Amino acid sequence: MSITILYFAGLREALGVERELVDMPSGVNDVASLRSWLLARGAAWQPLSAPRIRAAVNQSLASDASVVADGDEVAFFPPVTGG
Amino acid sequence: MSITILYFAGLREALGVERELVDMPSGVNDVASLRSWLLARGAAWQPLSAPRIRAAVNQSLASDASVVADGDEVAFFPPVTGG
Amino acid sequence: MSVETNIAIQHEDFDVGIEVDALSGTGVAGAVATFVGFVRGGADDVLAMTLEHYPGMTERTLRDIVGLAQARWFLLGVRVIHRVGRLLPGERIVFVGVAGRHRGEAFAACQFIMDYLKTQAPFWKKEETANGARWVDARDSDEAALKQWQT
Amino acid sequence: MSVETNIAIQHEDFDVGIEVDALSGTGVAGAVATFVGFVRGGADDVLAMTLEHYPGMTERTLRDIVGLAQARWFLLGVRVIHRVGRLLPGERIVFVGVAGRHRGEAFAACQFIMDYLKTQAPFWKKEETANGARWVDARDSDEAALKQWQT
Repeated sequence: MSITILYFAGLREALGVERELVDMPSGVNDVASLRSWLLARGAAWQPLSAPRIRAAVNQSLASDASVVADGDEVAFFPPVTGG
Repeated sequence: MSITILYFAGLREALGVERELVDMPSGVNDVASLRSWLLARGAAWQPLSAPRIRAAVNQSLASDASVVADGDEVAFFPPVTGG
Repeated sequence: MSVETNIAIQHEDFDVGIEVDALSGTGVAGAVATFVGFVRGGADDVLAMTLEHYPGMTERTLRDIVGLAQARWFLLGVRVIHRVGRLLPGERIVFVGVAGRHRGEAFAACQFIMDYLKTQAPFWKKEETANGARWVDARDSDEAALKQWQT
Repeated sequence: MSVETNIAIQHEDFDVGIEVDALSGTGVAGAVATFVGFVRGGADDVLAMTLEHYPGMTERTLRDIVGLAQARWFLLGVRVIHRVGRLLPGERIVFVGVAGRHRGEAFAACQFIMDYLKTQAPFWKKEETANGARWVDARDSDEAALKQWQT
């Protein structure tokens, strides 16, 4: 099951990754489990654990319980500061 | 005691007067008594009696009790409709 | 930026872009809120509108209104332009622009000035229609809008 | 006037006068309320600002916000422009313009769209200062402004 993950702004810089195409293992099926799986990659991924980091699935704001399915586009980013 | 009286908008048209310089008799010393004195001129002045007609003394909004003194500029007009 | 010099009663049209540039010109403003009022065209049967005012009292009233807004919010610039004379449907009537550090104060002061202008500043509108001319009636909703600032 | 086509994310600057003309162009509008946000200069030590966004989601979010405003008020036109890329102090960042029959709905919708844009639309600001670059923090007051529409 492959999804695209995007990282923005300070989080993108902290992780050093802008976009990745990943194959999710079975059991990873929502935002919370995706985040845990990414955090398990190691210390470099800790910036993703901050409570202020938001998620979007297919370009809509998502919660921890939001479903992530094959082909989805998931994004992680800090609180927005436009305008 | 002479004052200038100005009339605006629909009231000006109804009275057919835009501006007049009048000598007020003694006893006329506020907006209410000035209005009564003008109304006593006759039926043509009835438009001035409408409750919606506002008054200003020296270019500040005035009430019936506002003092009118020698040299003052008094104005009567309908509710404003600018903007 | 002197507020007094930024109030204008004129027949001539104005340029919204130039006014906003002037308001933000100091470079300190983070926010400019503006309002532009027009002679409504379309559905109405209004052929033209003539705006009358009370010279002297109008300027004084607008200065007072801007002063009230400045006492209430920290503002970086205020501009009020009100046209008088005969205007056609679609033409601009009034411009109010407020520059502030943030959007909250700019929006609030702009709306405050418009609500006071509508109910306090001595302007009167007369509409020309196919059936003759008529003076525009004051709207109760304008008085209601004013009251929200007075509680 | 289609709302969808009146949302733009662009690096290029915009002309406030032209935007207001376009909003009032139908001739039916009595009122246009606008907001323009700027890169604050002056007291701050910001040399420049870079605006990042999430292409696709940004446009979708702004369309949703405008849709919410249209569901809430009867609007005659809405225009949203947000610049991205590197901007200097004093430069325009964002324009929101709303045309309505009367000023109440134009003001309210303009402020509503800005409050939602500030808290929901995926834009991020990074400031360059003499001491290096820093990402701008979200402001609690923006969340508070949003809540007023949700009660």
